[in-house]
Amino acid sequence: MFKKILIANRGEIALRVIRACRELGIKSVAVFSEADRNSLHVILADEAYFVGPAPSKESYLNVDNIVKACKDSGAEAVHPGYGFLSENTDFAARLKKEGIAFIGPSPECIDMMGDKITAKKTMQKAGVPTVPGSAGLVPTAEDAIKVAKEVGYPILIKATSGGGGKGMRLVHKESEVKAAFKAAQNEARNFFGDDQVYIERYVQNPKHIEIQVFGDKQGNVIHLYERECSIQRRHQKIIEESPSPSVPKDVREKMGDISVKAAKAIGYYSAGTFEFIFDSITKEFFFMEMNTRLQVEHPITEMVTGVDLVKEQINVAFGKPLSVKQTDIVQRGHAIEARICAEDPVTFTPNPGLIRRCRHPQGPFIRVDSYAYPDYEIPIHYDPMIAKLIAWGHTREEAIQRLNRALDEFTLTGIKTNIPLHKSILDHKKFLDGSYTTQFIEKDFGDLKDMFRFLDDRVFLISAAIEAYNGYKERGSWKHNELPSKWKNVGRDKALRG
Amino acid sequence: MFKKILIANRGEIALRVIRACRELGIKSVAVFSEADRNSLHVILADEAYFVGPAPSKESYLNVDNIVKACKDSGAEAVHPGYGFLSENTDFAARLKKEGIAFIGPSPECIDMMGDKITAKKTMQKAGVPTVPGSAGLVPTAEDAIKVAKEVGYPILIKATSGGGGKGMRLVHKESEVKAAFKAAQNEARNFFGDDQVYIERYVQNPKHIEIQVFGDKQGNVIHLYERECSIQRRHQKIIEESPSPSVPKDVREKMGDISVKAAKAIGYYSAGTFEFIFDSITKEFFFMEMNTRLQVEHPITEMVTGVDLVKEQINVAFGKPLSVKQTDIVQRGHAIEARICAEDPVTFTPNPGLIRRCRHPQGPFIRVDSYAYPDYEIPIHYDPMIAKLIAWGHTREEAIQRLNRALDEFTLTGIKTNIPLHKSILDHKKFLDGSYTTQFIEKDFGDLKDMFRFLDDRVFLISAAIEAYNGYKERGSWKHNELPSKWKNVGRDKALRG
Amino acid sequence: MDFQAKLKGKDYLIRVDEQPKYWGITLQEKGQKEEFHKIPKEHFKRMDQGVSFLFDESSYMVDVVGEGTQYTVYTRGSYREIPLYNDESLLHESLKGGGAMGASDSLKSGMPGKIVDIMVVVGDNVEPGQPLLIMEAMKMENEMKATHPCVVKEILVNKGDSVESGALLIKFES
Amino acid sequence: MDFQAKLKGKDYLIRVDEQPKYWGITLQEKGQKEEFHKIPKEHFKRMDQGVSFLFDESSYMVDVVGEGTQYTVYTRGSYREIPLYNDESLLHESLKGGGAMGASDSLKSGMPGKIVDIMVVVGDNVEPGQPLLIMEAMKMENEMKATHPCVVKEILVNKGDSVESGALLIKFES
Repeated sequence: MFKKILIANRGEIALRVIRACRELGIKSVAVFSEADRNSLHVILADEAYFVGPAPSKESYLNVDNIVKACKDSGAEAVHPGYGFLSENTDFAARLKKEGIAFIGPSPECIDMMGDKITAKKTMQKAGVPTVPGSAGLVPTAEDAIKVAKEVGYPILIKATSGGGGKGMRLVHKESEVKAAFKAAQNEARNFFGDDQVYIERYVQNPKHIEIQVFGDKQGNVIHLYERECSIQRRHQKIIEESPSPSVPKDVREKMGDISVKAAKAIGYYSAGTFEFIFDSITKEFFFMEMNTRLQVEHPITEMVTGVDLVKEQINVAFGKPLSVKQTDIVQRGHAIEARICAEDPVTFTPNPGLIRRCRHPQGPFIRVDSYAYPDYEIPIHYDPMIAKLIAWGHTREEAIQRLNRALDEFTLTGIKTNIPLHKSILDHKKFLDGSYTTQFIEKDFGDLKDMFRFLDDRVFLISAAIEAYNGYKERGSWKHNELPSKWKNVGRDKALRG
Repeated sequence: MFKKILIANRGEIALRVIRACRELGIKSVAVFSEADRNSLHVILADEAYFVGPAPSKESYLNVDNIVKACKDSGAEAVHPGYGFLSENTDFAARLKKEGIAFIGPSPECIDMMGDKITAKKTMQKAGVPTVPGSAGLVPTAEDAIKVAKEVGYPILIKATSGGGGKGMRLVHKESEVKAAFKAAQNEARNFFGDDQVYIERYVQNPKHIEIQVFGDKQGNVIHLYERECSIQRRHQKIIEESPSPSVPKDVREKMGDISVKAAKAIGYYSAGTFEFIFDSITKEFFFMEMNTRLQVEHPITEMVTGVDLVKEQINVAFGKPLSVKQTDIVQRGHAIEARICAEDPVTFTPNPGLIRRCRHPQGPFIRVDSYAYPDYEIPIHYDPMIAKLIAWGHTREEAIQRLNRALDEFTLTGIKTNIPLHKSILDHKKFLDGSYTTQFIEKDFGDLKDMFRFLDDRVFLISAAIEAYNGYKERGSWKHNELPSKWKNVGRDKALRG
Repeated sequence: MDFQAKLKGKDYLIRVDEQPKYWGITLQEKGQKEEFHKIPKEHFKRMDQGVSFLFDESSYMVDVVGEGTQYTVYTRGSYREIPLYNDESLLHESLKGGGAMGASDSLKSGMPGKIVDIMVVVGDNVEPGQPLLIMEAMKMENEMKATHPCVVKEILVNKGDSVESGALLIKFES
Repeated sequence: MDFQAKLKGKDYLIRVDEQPKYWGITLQEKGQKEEFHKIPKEHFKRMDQGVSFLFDESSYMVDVVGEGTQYTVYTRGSYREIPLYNDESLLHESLKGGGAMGASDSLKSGMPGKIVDIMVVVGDNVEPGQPLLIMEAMKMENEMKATHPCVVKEILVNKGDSVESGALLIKFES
C-alpha cells in the first residue's frame, strides 16, 4: 500500500481524506496557502507543506508547487478532493510523468468527461439518453440567440470547463441572452481559464438525480445507487438525500445498469458520478454530465451502503480490486446531507469572518464533516461551505427528524450561516412529500424571511437589551439613576423611526 | 404521544434522551443540581429545573424534588437514564402513584431483578444457566469464609443492591475476606443505603457477554444480539463491542433465544440486558444479572442494528408496540465503543477539573456522545465518564482502525483522560485477536506506563521548554543576556538529580 | 434603562431594570399590551460559551454580538439582527441628522470581497433592478442591483479593489 | 535559556535559543548525542486552540499547561508530565534543601475528593502496602496505601474533609 499520500485540497474534504489515510495506516500530507496556516487540515494531517499565497491560482491550483510538495514530502500518491485540481487533465498527466499516483480516474477519462460536448457524444454512443442542445460550441451571443430559437427557451448557457454551477446561466427569454452569455464567459474565464460555452434545453419540472459508480483497474464496475440533489440555488446544491423519494425501484435499477454500462464503455476506474436530469412526471432521465471525482455529497451514499468511498479510491489507485461486489451493495435506511455555508440565508451572499462559538451536533446516526472551530477566521478566498451535516434514519421521515434536531444543536456564532434556511426547507410541504424539483428554492420556497419563524423573538430582544445594558454599564458611559423614566409615555405616544 | 418528558439524569445520557425527544417532537425537561447549572444537558434541553445541592443524594436521587419538577413542568413521563434512579423500585412506584409514566420496565420487574438473589432464582426457574454461589444473603465475614470454602476460591462478594462494580469485591484467598467484606458493605451502604451482600464463584477465563432484549406492553419481546464488554477494570467497563469476536453464531442465537424466553417469563417490557459470564474455552454461559434499564453501551447495538433504542423505550412506555420484529433485526458490520473518562490512565484515579481545549472527532462512521466543551469544569461529584466514542466498520478490523483514528483526533486538554489507555488496548495482541477476557487489564495488559509509547517524546520536551521560556520572558523574571552559558559542560559532566 | 428596538418590521420598547437578584424586563410591541418578565440572574448567566438563558421555562444558549446600536443575537442555529437605541443613542443619531434606518442613499458591501466589475459611471440615472457592480467573495460572483431610482453621485472603489464588509461603494442622490 | 527535564525516567538537557525568525533548540538525552533543531517561528505558532507545532515534518496541536517547574503537555489524545528546571529554579530548589523528585515523606492527594476513612493514627508503624486512608471522588473509593516502611508523624485531615488535588494528607518519618 502507499506509505504517504498528499492531499491537494483544503477544508472538510482534506479532513475526509486525512481520516481515510489514518485508518489505512498511511501518512497524510497537507498543503496550505498563506491564508490557511490555521486551518484544521493543517492541524490534523501528519505533515503539512506551504504551497503559496492565498489566491487559489497561486497555491491550491499551482501544479508546480503541489508537485514540489510531493517530492519534498516523499508522497507516493495525491488525492485531489473535489474542486481545485480534481478534474484537471494536465495535473493528472503531470503526476503520471513524475511517477506519482493520482487517486482518481485516468487522465483520458477526465479529459473525455471534462469537455461536456465530448462527454455528451460519448454517452450517446454508449446508449445513454441526453438532453437536446447546441451541436457544439457557441462562439458569440448572436450564435446563442440562433441556437436558442431551435432548441426552445428556457435554455442553459454552460461553460465547457465549468462545474458546480460556475460559468452557468439560465436564460428565459431572448432579451436576457446577451448579458447572461457575457457573465457565463467571464466566470468561466476567471475560474477555469477557458471561456468556451455551449447551450442546452432546460428541462421543466426537473429533478437532479445522480448515480454513484465505482470501477477498478481490473475492469470491474459497480454502482452504489442514486442521490437526489434537487434542492439547489444557482445550481449550487444545498440538501442531498439517498435514496430519492421520487425514483421508483425499477427506474433506479435501470439508471444504475445504464451507468455501469457507460462507465465500462470508457474504461472508467475510481469514483465517478453520472448526473441525470429526471422528469418527475414521466420518470424519464437524461444524462447531464459525469463528474470524474469524489462528490461533496458522497457521505449519504456511505451512510446507506456502509462502503467507505475514499478508502476504495485509495485501494483502487494502488491497483487493488474493489472490496465489494454489486450484490453486496444494499441500500439500508435513508440519509440526508445539509451543506452548512457561511452565508446570509436571505441574500445568499457569502459571510466569511471570525467564528466565535462553535459546537457541533453529536449523538445517534449523525455524521459531521466540518472544518470549523472556535475563534477560527474563515478566509474570504475559498468556498463558503464550512461543514456537512449528515443524518441517517430507518426511514426518510426519521432521517429528516434527526437532521432537524442536529441543526438545532449546531452552534456557530459570529458569522451568518444557512442553518435557518435548512430548518425552513425541512419544514416545507414539498420537501416533506418529496415532490420538490430543482426549482424549489426559486419557485416554491416562498418568503425567505419567513425562515426566522421558529424561535421566540422575545428571547432575542431581551438578550440584546440586557447585553446592551451590560455594555453601557461596563463602559461606565451611562449612570443608572440620572436617566429620566418616561418609558410609559414614550411607549404609548411615540413611534419608532425607520 | 407524550408532549413533555423529564430526564432524571445528567451528563451524556441526558443528552442522549434529549435528542430522542427532539426527534420525536417531544419537549424535554432537564433537571440540574447546584454543580450542574453550566452542564450541557441544561443548555440543550427545552426546559431546565433546579433540583438541589451538588451531592446526588440531595438532587438527582431526591425523589421528592424530581417529582416536584415533573409537576412544575407538566412532564407526563420520566426517563431515568442509567444509574441514579433508573433501577429504583420506589421511584418507579411513586411515579405510578402520581400518574406520571416511567420510561422503563414495570416496578415489579425492577424489584425482581434488582435483588440479585431473587433474580438468580427467577432465572433458574426460567431455565437460564447460573453460576454456583451462596444460597442467599451472607450476614458476616465469618459466614463469608464458610460459604467460600464450599463454593471455592476465587469468590466475588457482591452487594444485593449493587451495580456498575460498586459494592463488589474479588477475593482470592481466605486472609483477604475480612477486609473485602467490610469494604463491599461500606460501599454498598454509602451508595445504595443497603449493605446486604452475597457470594458467587468467580469463573476463570471469563468473558462478559450481554444480550440486549426489548419488550412492549403487548407482550412482544425481541433481542438485538450481543455486546462483549470484557475490557474492564474493577468491574468498570472500558471498551465494548458488538458483535463479540468470540461468540459462535449458534451460541449467539441460543443466548438470544434464552434471553427472550426469560424476559417473556417475567412479563418484561422496555429495554433490558441479560449479562452472562461466558467461558471463552467451553463457550458455556451463565446468567449474572439483568439490568432493567438502558445500558451505557447501547450505542454499539444501535450502530449494528440501526434501531434507536431510546425512541423505542419512549414508544413502548406510551403503550405502542415495538416498531420492529425479530426478523428485522440484522447485525450489519461491527461497532466498538470507548468510554472516555476524566481519570489518570496509569493510576485510574479520577481527574476532574477544568477542560481547556476540546475538539471532538468527526467524520465517517464515528459517533460521539459527549458532554465536554471548552472551559467546562467537570464537577467532582459524579461519574468520571465524560464521553463515549463509537466507531462502526464493515469489519471488526475496520471498526478498530476507525476508533483508533478518532482517538487520535480527540483533543481534550487540561485534564487527564484515559485516551492513552484506549490507544494501548487497541494496539494489544489479545485485543486484536479477540481472545481477551475480563482479566485483560489486570493480567495481560502489561506495563501501564508503556501506553505513552506512541508519540515522539521530543515534541513534548521542546514544547514544554519553549513555553517555559515564553513564560519566563512574559513575566520578565529573567533576563536573556545575563545567564551564564555553560550548557555543554553541564550537559556532559553533570547528571540530573532525582 | 429604556431601549427602542426593531425586529421583523415591528417596533418594540424594552425596559431593563437591574435588581440585585433579578432582571426586571418590560417588553412592549408597538400597539400591543406590555408584558413584564422577572428573570432571576441565575437564569441569564454569562458563560464562556455565551449566555445560558432560561426563559419562559425554555433553555437557550445565546450569543450576543455588537455594541452601540447594532446587535446580532445567535441561538439554536438561528440569529436576529436587532437595531437597539436607548435615549442617549437616539439623541446621538438625531444630532447626526440622518434617519438611522432610513432609505439608503448609498451602496455598501455586505461582505468582504473583490470588485470584479462596475457597470455604472458618475451621473448615470439608474432604475430599480439595474446592475451596479459585481463583487466576488468565496468563489461566488454577486451582482448588486439598484433598489430605487437615483443618480450616481460618487463611486468610491475601482475594479480589482478588495473591500471589507460594510465598506461604502457608491453614493447616490435621489 | 537552559533547561533540565525528566521524562520516562530519562534526563534531558534542552537549550532554547530565541532568534528573530526561529527557535534554536538543542536537545540532549543524558548519555546520548545532542541534536539541534532549527524551528521557524511559523512552525511553532500560538493559536487560540493551543500551539500548532510542525516538527520533524509532522503536525501537532499542542497544549502546554503549567508554570514554575511542572509542565503538562497535551497532544493527539496523549500527554506527558515534565518537570523542567532552568538554572534559576534549580538554585531555588536547592535552597529548599529537598530533592525535587526524592523519596516521598508524605502522602498527598492525587485528585480533589473527600476523605471517607482514615485507617492509621499518629505514631503507627506502617508497612508497604498497608492501607492508610480512603478517598472518594467521582463515585469511586480509592484506598491509598503506604509505599515504604515508615512512622506516621502527623495527620492533616479529618474523616469527611473535602480536599483539593495535591493537598498534604499525612506526614511520615522514615
